[in-house]
Amino acid sequence: MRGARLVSRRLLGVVPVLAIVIVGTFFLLEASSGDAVDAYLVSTGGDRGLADQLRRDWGLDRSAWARLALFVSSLARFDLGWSVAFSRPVVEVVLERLPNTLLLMGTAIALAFGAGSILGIVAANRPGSAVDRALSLGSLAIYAIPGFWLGLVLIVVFAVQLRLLPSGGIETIASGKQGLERAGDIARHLVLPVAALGMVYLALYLRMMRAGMIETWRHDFVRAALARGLPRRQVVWRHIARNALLPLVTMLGLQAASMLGGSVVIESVFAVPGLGRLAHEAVAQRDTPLLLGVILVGAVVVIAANLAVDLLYAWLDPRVGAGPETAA
Amino acid sequence: MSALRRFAGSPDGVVGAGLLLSFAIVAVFAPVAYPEDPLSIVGGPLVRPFVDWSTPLGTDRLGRDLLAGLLHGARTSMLVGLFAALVAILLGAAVGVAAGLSGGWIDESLMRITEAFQTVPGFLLALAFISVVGPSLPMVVFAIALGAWTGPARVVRAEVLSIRERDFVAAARVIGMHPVEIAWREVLPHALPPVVSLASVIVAGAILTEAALSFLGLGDPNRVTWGGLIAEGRTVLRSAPYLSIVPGLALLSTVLAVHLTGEGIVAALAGRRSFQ
Amino acid sequence: MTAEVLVRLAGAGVRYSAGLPAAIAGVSLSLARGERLAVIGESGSGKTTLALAMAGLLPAGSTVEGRIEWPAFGGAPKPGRDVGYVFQDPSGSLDPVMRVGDQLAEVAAAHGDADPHVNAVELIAQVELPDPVRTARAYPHELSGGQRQRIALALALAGRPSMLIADEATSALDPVVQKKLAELVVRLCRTNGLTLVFVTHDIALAAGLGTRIAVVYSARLAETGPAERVLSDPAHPYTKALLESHLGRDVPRGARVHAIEGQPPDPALALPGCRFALRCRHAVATCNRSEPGWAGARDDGAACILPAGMLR
Amino acid sequence: MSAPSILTARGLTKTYRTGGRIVPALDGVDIDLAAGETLAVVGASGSGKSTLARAILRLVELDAGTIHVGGRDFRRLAGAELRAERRRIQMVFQDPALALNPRGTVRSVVADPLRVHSLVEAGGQADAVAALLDRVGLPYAFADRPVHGISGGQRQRVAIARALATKPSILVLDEPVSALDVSVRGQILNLLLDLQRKERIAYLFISHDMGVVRAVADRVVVMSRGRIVENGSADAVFRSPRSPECRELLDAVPALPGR
Repeated sequence: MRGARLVSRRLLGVVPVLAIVIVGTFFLLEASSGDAVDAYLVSTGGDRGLADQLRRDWGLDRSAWARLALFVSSLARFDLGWSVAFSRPVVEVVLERLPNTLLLMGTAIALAFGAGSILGIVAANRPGSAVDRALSLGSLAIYAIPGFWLGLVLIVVFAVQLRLLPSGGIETIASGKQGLERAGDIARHLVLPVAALGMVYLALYLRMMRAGMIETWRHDFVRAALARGLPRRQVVWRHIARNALLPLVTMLGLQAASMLGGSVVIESVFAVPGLGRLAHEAVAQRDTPLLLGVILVGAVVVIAANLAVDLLYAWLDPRVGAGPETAA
Repeated sequence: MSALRRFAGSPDGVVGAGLLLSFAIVAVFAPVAYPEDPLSIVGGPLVRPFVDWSTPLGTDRLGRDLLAGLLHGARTSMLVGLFAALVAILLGAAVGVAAGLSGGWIDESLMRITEAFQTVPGFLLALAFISVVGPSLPMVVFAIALGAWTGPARVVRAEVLSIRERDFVAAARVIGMHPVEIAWREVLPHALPPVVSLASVIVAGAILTEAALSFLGLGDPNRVTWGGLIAEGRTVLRSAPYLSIVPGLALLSTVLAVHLTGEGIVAALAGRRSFQ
Repeated sequence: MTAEVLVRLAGAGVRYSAGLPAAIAGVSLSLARGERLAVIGESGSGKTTLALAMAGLLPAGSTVEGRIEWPAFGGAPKPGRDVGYVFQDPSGSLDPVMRVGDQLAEVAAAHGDADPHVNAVELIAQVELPDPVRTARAYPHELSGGQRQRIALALALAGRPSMLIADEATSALDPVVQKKLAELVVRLCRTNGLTLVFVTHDIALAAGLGTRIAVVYSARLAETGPAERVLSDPAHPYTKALLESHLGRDVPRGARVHAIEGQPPDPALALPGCRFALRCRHAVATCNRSEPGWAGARDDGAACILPAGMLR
Repeated sequence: MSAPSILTARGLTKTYRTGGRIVPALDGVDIDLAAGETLAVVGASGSGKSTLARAILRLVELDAGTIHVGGRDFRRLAGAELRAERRRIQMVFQDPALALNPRGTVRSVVADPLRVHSLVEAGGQADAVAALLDRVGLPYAFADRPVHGISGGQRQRVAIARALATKPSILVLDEPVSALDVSVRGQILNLLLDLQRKERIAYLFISHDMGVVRAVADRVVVMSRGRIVENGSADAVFRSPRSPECRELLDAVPALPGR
């Protein structure tokens, strides 16, 4: 009930945000050289007369406002335009690549979140101890590693030198593997890109969790719980960790956007056929409609992730929705 | 105890600032040490490091000096990092202050715009922006700032909103102080310090984003960049991995130095905020 | 009367860390089973430190001078089991994201309760909250300040301790709520035979609660004794001044009220003499030169050179 | 009550929305304050008394009602005119640690209103600050102390000096002694009583402590859930309270035995 109210309110808030993203994308599209007709003709061929004809048919000879209206109405029909690079509708290409990126991101964020928060709890257990110093400095160093470079180093070490793992792709091509065997193959291919993409976030969550734990330790309810005779372990895990986790959860939504950005380089390094690599291909081939299609779908992914995070947060924190006082 | 003394008392901060200072010196004097264009060919291709002392870190597959590239690359990295962060913070702080102070529909629309920018991955936005306007140093700076200003904007707005409700601001209104003076004297000095502690994260992020852009070939083509060097080395990754690894190490240590300095700044600021 | 002694302090003092001045020093007093001791002092006087020391809850890193003993517990008291502690801030002492019933059950279970969830509801009933079953399902933010403090009280009692320490437990609340809660604390102590230490800055509130009173001032014990004696025949000028500056409902609007001029000395300041001397109407030259000795019995006396009965 | 009213408020109404529920903070409140008198507004927390104080100072905007200060319609004023008129009615907050700019010095706090309203000639500021500090019993040597370097009682004196700087005829005192220690409370109450006797300033004194109210108030209004439930002279209210809310507040004052 609280969740339903929250979702409806959030969905309402999404509308203007999405509108701004769409208008922004439209202007970027307008600013780029060439239009949809040029793009279409590159892949199909045709002369000037056909171009003018198509421009009239597609409404591209009208005013900017009319073109924006056209843009929006085609979006409403899930029409993201034509990709020159692939000679196919943008939406097809994008949706084909989306699952790989979601798999990569989902695995990376889940592992980073789990491992990072647990290591953060460990580090905060005795602030200033050798374990804490090692974890803190280590995480700061990892936090400074450029992900794409880490990817290259991992390839050199694990694929080139040790020959333990594949250096790229999402699965072995034309291996004919099925079911569990195929899943295992995909998992092997995911290890290095997930590590390259997720390591920074692991470090980030570790640092945030550590800081949150130390901060929460100072709260009165912790002192009170110990004074009531609860064992320290129980206080740490059931009370401090649970409260310290809350700010990390709110960060998850924001991280969806930054991770999607990070997947561009990581997918390029590991040749993972995902949304990020698609963005790079679009830029390399000057395929602006395709790039903007990736951005729009990416924005929708981020919005969906944020919505999911809000629900998760509301479930974890009963205070959400109780709401602060506002003037009537 | 002064903020400077507290900074000096933080080992992380001292090490970071020291490192950063030496990188800055390297960046400033790179043209003195290597006055020639770092893109020019000076020796044989793929000379390994520590073999020929005229090119101590070796050469790439065209015979260009890696060390010269590294030193010149430091200039680009630091320049872009600093300016992108500066633009992002100034823009973000301005939006945050405007939203927090004005409230109402101005606040509402500024925040929706901020959310829209947060919804689009900053790196994709930079990619799109550069692919439309073309890669030049100022545009790279602006493209990076475009994805980084939302953080400071939200922090500043939240601070302004909370400070606006404090009693000493109410007291300033009661004595009849002008709203502009209240904003300038009572609110801003308390709202901005949290952004300072955010600055190191933004600088570090900007340096990494610039490197990633150059790695994908979207940096300023007339400048040597660390990301570009790594991309260049990638083509011979199996035979000459040092060409990618060494510039990456330079990148890593610069970013680490920025983070360490940030830890020192946070420690220096921590002492001044309590009021009892 | 030779009731069993629960806690005994002999020249006890506390320093939170080596560099800091003592938060409380030179306290000698004892507390027997069934007594109710009100500790009175203003902010920074060391009254909370004294309460924490009596509860054995001093933070790690603090050092204790002199002796603190708990004869009845055979060693340091077990938190929650031997001593229940209620903190000042009713909103801060509960975990914000856990139902209050679960918090109660958790503590009850930690002390070996076989049926903690049933007991949680009973505890809520004991602190006289309406509809205990429903209240057990509430989160702290759904309760009022007074209700939260009742839950904090129930939590302090969940381990069935024999001693209860309430540290300014009512000061953050409205006077009306405060009064009801203070009455509840006394009632619970009476019916369960609990020993109470009630820390407050309000001497009149203390008067209604305590069988005994201890007054602390600037990290020293100024006076202690049976409540009746301290209130009617204070032996320390600070106690007397506190009594005079109490504003009851019977002090009519006048030109001025009773006030103690000046302010407590900086705790970091080492003074050779009595720490109240600068504000004391009765101070003589020796007061500023040497710290006054203890006059009277250990549990009924004052740190003042004035002869007994002078201030009556 | 024969003295003319210098503060007249009629039908003050304000509602808040909390988690979907609408809570009336003020529900048709009328207030009259005469020159030189102390009107105490008492009530439990949440009764609306603090909102009343802030609404009268226009720190909170009302939904309805009129406020006349010295004959002028205070709610109709805006901009420069409002800021100028604010001179007449000043405020002292509950917690002086929160009500003074933490970066300020005693001098900057006290001199702000002088500067804002151009009340002193160039060069006369030091004398004016010294005079104000003297009125609240602080030595001029305090002027350059940072406000975080002085005690709570001293901070409240500085806050009172700031409020006095514009020579107001009305002071709104929002629980001015409840954050202070008992031994300091008496000093501040005496300071307020002395100032009023000498300068005939009217006090709107917000409090939940009936003991304090007894010591300062000429008249008392009792608030509950945004409404005034009792209104009368202090003597009458304390002798024979009519509303249950008032009786409850009176009963809550702890009494010393034998007094």
